[in-house]
Amino acid sequence: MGLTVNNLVEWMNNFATKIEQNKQYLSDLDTAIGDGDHGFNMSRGMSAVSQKLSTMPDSITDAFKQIAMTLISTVGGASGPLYGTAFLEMAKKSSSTSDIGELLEAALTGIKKRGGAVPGDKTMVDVWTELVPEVKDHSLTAAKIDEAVAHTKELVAKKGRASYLGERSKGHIDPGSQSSGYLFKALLETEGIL
Amino acid sequence: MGLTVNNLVEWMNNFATKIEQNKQYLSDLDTAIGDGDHGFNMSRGMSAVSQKLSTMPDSITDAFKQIAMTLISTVGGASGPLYGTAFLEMAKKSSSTSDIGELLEAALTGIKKRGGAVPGDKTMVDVWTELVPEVKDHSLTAAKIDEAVAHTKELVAKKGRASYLGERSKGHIDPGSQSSGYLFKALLETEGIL
Amino acid sequence: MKKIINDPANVVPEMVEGMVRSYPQYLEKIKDTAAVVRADKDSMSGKVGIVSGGGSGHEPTHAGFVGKGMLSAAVCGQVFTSPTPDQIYEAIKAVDQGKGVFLVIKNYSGDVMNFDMAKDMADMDNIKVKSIVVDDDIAVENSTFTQGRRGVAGTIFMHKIVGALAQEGASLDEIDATAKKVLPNIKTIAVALSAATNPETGKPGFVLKDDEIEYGVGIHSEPGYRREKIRPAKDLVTELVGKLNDEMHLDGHKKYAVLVNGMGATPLMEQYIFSNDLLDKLNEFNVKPAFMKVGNYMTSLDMAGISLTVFELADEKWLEYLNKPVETIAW
Amino acid sequence: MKKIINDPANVVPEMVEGMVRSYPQYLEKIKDTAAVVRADKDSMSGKVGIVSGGGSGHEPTHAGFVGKGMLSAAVCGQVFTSPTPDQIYEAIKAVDQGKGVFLVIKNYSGDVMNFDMAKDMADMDNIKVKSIVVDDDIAVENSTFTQGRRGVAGTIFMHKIVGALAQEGASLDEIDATAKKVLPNIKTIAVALSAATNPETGKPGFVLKDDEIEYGVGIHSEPGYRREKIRPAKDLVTELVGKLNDEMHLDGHKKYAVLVNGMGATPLMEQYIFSNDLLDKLNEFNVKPAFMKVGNYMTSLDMAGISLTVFELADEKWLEYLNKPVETIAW
Ligand SMILES: Nc1ncnc2c1ncn2[C@@H]1O[C@H](COP(=O)(O)OP(=O)(O)O)[C@@H](O)[C@H]1O
Ligand SMILES: Nc1ncnc2c1ncn2[C@@H]1O[C@H](COP(=O)(O)OP(=O)(O)O)[C@@H](O)[C@H]1O
Ligand SMILES: [Mg+2]
Ligand SMILES: [Mg+2]
Ligand SMILES: [Mg+2]
Ligand SMILES: [Mg+2]
Repeated sequence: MGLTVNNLVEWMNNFATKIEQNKQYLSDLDTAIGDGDHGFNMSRGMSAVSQKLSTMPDSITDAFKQIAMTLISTVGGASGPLYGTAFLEMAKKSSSTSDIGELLEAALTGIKKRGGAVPGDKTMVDVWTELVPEVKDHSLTAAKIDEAVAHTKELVAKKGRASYLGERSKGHIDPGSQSSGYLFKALLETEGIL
Repeated sequence: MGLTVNNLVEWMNNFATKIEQNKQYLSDLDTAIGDGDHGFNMSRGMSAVSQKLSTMPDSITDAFKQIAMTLISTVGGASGPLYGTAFLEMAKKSSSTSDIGELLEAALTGIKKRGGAVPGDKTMVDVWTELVPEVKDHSLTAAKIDEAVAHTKELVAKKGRASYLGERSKGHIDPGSQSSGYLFKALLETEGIL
Repeated sequence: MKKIINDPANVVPEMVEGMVRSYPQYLEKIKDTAAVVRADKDSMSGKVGIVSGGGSGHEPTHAGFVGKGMLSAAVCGQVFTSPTPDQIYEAIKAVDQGKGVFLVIKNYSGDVMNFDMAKDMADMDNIKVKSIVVDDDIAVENSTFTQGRRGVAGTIFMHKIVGALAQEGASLDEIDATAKKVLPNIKTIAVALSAATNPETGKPGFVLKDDEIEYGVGIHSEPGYRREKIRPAKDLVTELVGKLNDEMHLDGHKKYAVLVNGMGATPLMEQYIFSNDLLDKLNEFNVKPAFMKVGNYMTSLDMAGISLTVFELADEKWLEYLNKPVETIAW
Repeated sequence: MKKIINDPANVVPEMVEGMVRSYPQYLEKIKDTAAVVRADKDSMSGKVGIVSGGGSGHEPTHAGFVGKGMLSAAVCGQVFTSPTPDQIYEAIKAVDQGKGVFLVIKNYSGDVMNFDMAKDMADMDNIKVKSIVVDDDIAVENSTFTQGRRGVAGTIFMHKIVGALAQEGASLDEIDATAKKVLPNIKTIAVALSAATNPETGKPGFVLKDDEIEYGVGIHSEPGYRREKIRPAKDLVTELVGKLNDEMHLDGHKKYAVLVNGMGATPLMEQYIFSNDLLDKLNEFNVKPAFMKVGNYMTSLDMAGISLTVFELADEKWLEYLNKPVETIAW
């Protein structure tokens, strides 16, 4: 079946629910190595996205654009422009393909360009780099998502607020990676897209 | 024998010791109905007085003047000008008499004039008003001092910081009355003056 | 108690040194005292001197208001303790230009008595001294039989008015007359979230629970008139404006100056949120402040809380005086 | 958490309203945003616009520095969270006079990315935008492979310099060139006694024991480089000046501006005591600050602590710019 406006909206609503449920957890992760607001930032953004998508968008491109703009204008912080850029790139790419693997690949390229992080810097880039190929290979599993998220625990942060901690950032899961994990979990749970 | 420079200095040193020993207690009394500094104020002042009197003054008048000026310039707050005025008035009076009763009577008049308090206002005036006649009658006792101090507990403050509490100032001993109690106790304990 | 200090017994002299050395363009220390005088002596020449002061712990009050157009000198007492007469007397002498000296005193028995004694000393030198005792805190019932009301944050409006008058060359009698007219028009009321901890005693003046506030506290952690559970900023505004209105009957046809004053540990964010609600509430009375200030002006060490001062500008000139430029650290 | 707020989710819009309504002579809100622009539009005409901003909670930064001679506009993000590009973009549009707009950004990934996106948006409107990313906090090791150093209190010196330049009519390129020269000369280091409690999360960023302090914390309660028992003010000065000296080699033949900055809940008394010790310590290097400020300028909500900024005035003109008068709430 592939990506449709309907299942895209379903994916986002599922993601929004996961964020809401884990708002405190995400903020706690951020308290340990950042400024403790990641859950609140994402929750502000995703509840605005859900709200926005309650009016069904006209097209996939339109939907991605609305998600991107909503995130960009409500989240703020580091995660706002990053998630915003990701969806903006998917919007652009969606005029030429509706393949979710290719879309997510474009998104990842956007995230890397916007934030300048590379794999190993202990940012959401680590999770995306790990999981986008799995999506493309149709081999994404919940276990692989969990593993990709958990892997950030060992890393020393080089980008974002956690980088100020240097070595002390080790031993903590990166909050943006955890929220990205929820995005991929929600994708996995949404029937028909993968 | 009556008042001499020697026993006046002894009296003051004894008073200073009592203040030092009860510094915290006086401040605690002041915390309940004032700003918690009465012990610190008096301790600052009386240790300066002790220091000053370590060089023996030339005369009783001279001694009272030195005590007054030291208190005025080191204590501050409400108790500084009050105790200062008391000793200043004793200095003045001491040119015409060395009778301790008359001296203390002059001191009390000075305190009342300086602060405008009358008996019943829950200030040191209460203790002085009660005890000065006892000194004059040669009937001062430790029990009477304790009683005079304890009596301030029932009163509602009309002057000083405690007055801001109105009815709620009831049930607490007035700190300035307590320190005045120590002054009279020290007097009682100094042989030869009374 | 965790504070950035050295010996608790030396906080005042070290603070005064720090202020004077950080801002030599405004302040000079008066030798052998904890009093400061304007560095800009030219601005005082031929004018009435304005001296204020009181216990320390209310910074930037009083020294932060010393400078051209405001105070001529400020005397810094021990923490929360009135300065002594000898120090006040030195300040009076340092600013007298033969035109007399005006004292702004906050109504605490200690301040009143120590300033009175200093006045007596100045009298003996034939320095003309007049004074005003500010008693703007409406938390306390007024009565001629008692100490009366405390002097709190509204005092800085008095400083500004008499400072502006002196600067434009008013006589001691003129300043005295205006100060007397201004006095009953300044009213203040506060709410605290926590008390101050005096570095000397190391103890807070009172202890509020994690969800408690207290209305009507003084600037030395004197207890207030009511304790209750914390409420939204809007409700605090309603309580405080209600109290002020009972006293001064807010009227849309009148002009007012307003001071929202942080007590020391209250973030500006909270002060501005309070101000926003305040302006809504004043709107209900058709009142739009003609002059407003928000910030830490009359603090109480690390107390958390806000005081609200409303000053009825009964005379058109007073607004002018408030708006006159000054050269101070903190106005 | 006990704070004078209403709904924790609304603290920023309510604060911005409160600021703008309390100080209409300086500030106007940009419609449908949490950004503020100078009320005095005449002072901006024909000049380069200066826009700054960042997360809220640092008041009086940034809005308190909007006014003639300093910032043209400030964008207020959520608490400790960078503002969004659309808001920054609105501020850029509101101040552009055809001469271009200069952005002062603090070095946090969020701020940098959001301001960058806003720049992209302005580019599409053909508004010339240049920017500087301030990274004065020496607590963090520098490296081109990482995020680099944080932008903290020293940022207000940058605001003042570029604001003065813009006011005297400098071009966007001139402002950009000077900002680049100024940047490496500003260094800051902080010490905290307690962390800030974000009203949204209701939790402090970290918890220090009753007798603990932490060196090198950031302005969002980012942990610092060392935790130890509280020590006298003198020792804190020794530690912080030592760190600064390692970086910038204090030299009695050079001129410096100094900012002693309270983090929000630290009484001015403590800040002045610290300043007194600081001036003693600088004396050991034969350094006497040519410019000094003490107070709450770049706060971190209710954090207790102090940051120390030293700005080497490598160009004689910079001191002039610092001393130029401005019309703002807080400079
Ligand atoms: N330069 C960057 N590139 C990629 N991801 C980043 C970068 N900086 C931060 N992040 C991600 O953003 C997350 C933090 O987001 P959030 O807490 O919402 O923003 P902020 O750090 O501004 O408070 C981090 O956990 C990390 O995954
Ligand atoms: N007007 C007054 N007349 C007489 N005694 C007074 C007056 N005001 C205050 N006192 C006395 O001073 C004491 C408080 O002194 P202290 O705590 O040292 O000063 P402050 O109140 O300025 O902190 C009170 O307990 C009371 O006995
Ligand atoms: Mg964060
Ligand atoms: Mg007291
Ligand atoms: Mg006192
Ligand atoms: Mg953040």
